[in-house]
Amino acid sequence: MAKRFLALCRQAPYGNALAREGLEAVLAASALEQVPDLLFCGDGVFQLLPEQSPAGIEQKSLQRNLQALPVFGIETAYVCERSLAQRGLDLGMLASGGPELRPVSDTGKLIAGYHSVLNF
Amino acid sequence: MAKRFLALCRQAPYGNALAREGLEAVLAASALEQVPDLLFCGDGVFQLLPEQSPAGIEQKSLQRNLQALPVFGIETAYVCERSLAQRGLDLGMLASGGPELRPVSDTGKLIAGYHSVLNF
Amino acid sequence: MSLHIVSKSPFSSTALADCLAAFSEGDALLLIEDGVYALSGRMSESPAVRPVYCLESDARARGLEIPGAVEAIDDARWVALCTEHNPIVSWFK
Amino acid sequence: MSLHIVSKSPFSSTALADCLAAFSEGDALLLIEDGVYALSGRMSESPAVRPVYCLESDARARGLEIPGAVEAIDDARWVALCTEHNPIVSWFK
Amino acid sequence: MKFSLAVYSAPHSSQSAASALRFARALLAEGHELHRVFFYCDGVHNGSALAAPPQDEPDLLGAWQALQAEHGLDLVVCIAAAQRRGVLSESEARRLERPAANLAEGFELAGLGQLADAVAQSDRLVTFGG
Amino acid sequence: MKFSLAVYSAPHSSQSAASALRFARALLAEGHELHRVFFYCDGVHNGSALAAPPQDEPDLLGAWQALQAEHGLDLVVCIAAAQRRGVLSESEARRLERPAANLAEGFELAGLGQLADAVAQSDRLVTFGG
Repeated sequence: MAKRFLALCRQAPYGNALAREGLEAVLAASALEQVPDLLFCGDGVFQLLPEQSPAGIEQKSLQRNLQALPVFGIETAYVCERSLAQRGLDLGMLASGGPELRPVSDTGKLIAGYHSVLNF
Repeated sequence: MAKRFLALCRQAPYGNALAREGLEAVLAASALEQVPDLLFCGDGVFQLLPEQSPAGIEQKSLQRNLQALPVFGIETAYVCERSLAQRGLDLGMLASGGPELRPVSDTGKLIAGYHSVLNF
Repeated sequence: MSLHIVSKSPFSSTALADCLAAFSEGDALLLIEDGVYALSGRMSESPAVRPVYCLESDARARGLEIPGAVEAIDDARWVALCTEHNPIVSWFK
Repeated sequence: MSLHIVSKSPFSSTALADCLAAFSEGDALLLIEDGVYALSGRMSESPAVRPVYCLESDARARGLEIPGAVEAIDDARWVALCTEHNPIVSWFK
Repeated sequence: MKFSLAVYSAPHSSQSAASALRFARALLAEGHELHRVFFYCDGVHNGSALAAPPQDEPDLLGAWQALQAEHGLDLVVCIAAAQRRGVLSESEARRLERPAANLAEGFELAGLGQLADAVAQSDRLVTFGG
Repeated sequence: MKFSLAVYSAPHSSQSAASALRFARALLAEGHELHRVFFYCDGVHNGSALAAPPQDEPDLLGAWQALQAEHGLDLVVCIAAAQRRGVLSESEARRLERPAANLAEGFELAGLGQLADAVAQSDRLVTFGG
């Protein structure tokens, strides 16, 4: 049986390359049928805001990558509830069209259930 | 008259290169007789802790650079009082042998008095 | 007086808090890059300091609304702000 | 259970706070690099979680005392901690 | 007004390298003078001739070079920071016995004193880091 | 036990590149296996043959190469991240029409799938970033 692993995404998009390179790693893994689970936490929840328009800063939108996730077998993604609340956000304010977003209150327990974590 | 400028040092030593490269820039400027004033603020105050022994992590101590400052004409350096207090430190706990350390309570007023700021 | 440029998210970095502690009467604050995430918190309604500017392209990139208390600016106005203020202090870590 | 490795100063990054919010009973915390600056604050006397380890070479590099509530370790013990825990989570930003 | 910029970030890692380019373009468009761009710390990678971003990502190197050619910009890469990070001119590569050079056309290596000099010569210094 | 490491930081910019090397040495000294080191994001600069740190600073490149030679390590540099940042093999330099190559001996370029593969093949994955 394959070892389950989690991609923990904690970076806001665009300010640095880690959010983008993290999603690229997730897509590459999934394409090889080693599909990780995803947890958006900290500033990583900002990746999920709708109506991102980075053309003005000459970057590609990350939302295309996010919306491609179900095609690669990632149907749901976890979102840290506490991180949302800290930022004045709730699930209803996030973008739809990608994986189904599932709120998590105890991220520690979730993380501890995986064999490996890829940090982004 | 030369324009006065301030080097604002906000990084802890060793974890990243900016503390070291900041001091190198300050020494290079001073060697060309464009001597900046110095303000240690935020984690930059950690550069001033005594008894740093980075041999175990294969780095050179930054304290040699700090102690060289008076030779290059930097006799005093400002230290943000608030940053010290936040970290449970006071002036008496900092290293001696370099420039004389002068506490500053209103860093904003200090900064606004300069023509330019070099951020490190 | 100083122009303070903050480019990191206030939710993961203390750059904005450190900047506000060094803010003087007459200074101005400009949010760029991930610094614009300050608009998604309490600052958006009642900024701790004034005036506060933000780069419109950085806020739009991230899907953020720009509240009335913050002035959205373009690159030309950014340059103008830098001519109007001195020194320019960057809070990028 | 998880081993959490924190490498940023708690005074300039929220990495440690974010880690503590994701800490579970049975997990362990290891401070490395600038993460050891947590030893200069309140955590040194009464850590919010247990057990807390720190890389001795990183603390010595920075001139920090290692308080009794924190176990100073060398590289071999670091490796051993990684064999004893699973998964390993790095908080580096 | 006479500006100088200090750039500490690598392209394709931090947005601030792109922000510096935007700011440089904007100040020139407004009729100001750009005295010098000093690439320091990880910013030295802006001067690498080997970066090959995907077609649909901006070509920052080409953009700096175009700006340099049009306005005769002084694009200075700190020689000490560049050595540590592997950005070398032909002569540096020979002197340090490294197998190749990668400093892009339009950029030049110079000492750290050029940063202080830029501060002294300019009305405004703006730092791009992070 | 079988370890793999993911390294996201450039040497001489962040301590974590040096920490990764220390950890690799320590786990090998303890008799564990190092399945792969995957250099990603700014970590690709660890594979640059052009870095020339001052004599009194550690030579991380030489240290990785010595460890590779001794233990037959699999030092993999992500090809996509490396292209963006200007770390190229001879064949990549030709293909992308860049003037030189700078990938150091002992390192190889490979796809991002090698990271997921390392996770699947290893008992432990440790990430070094920041």
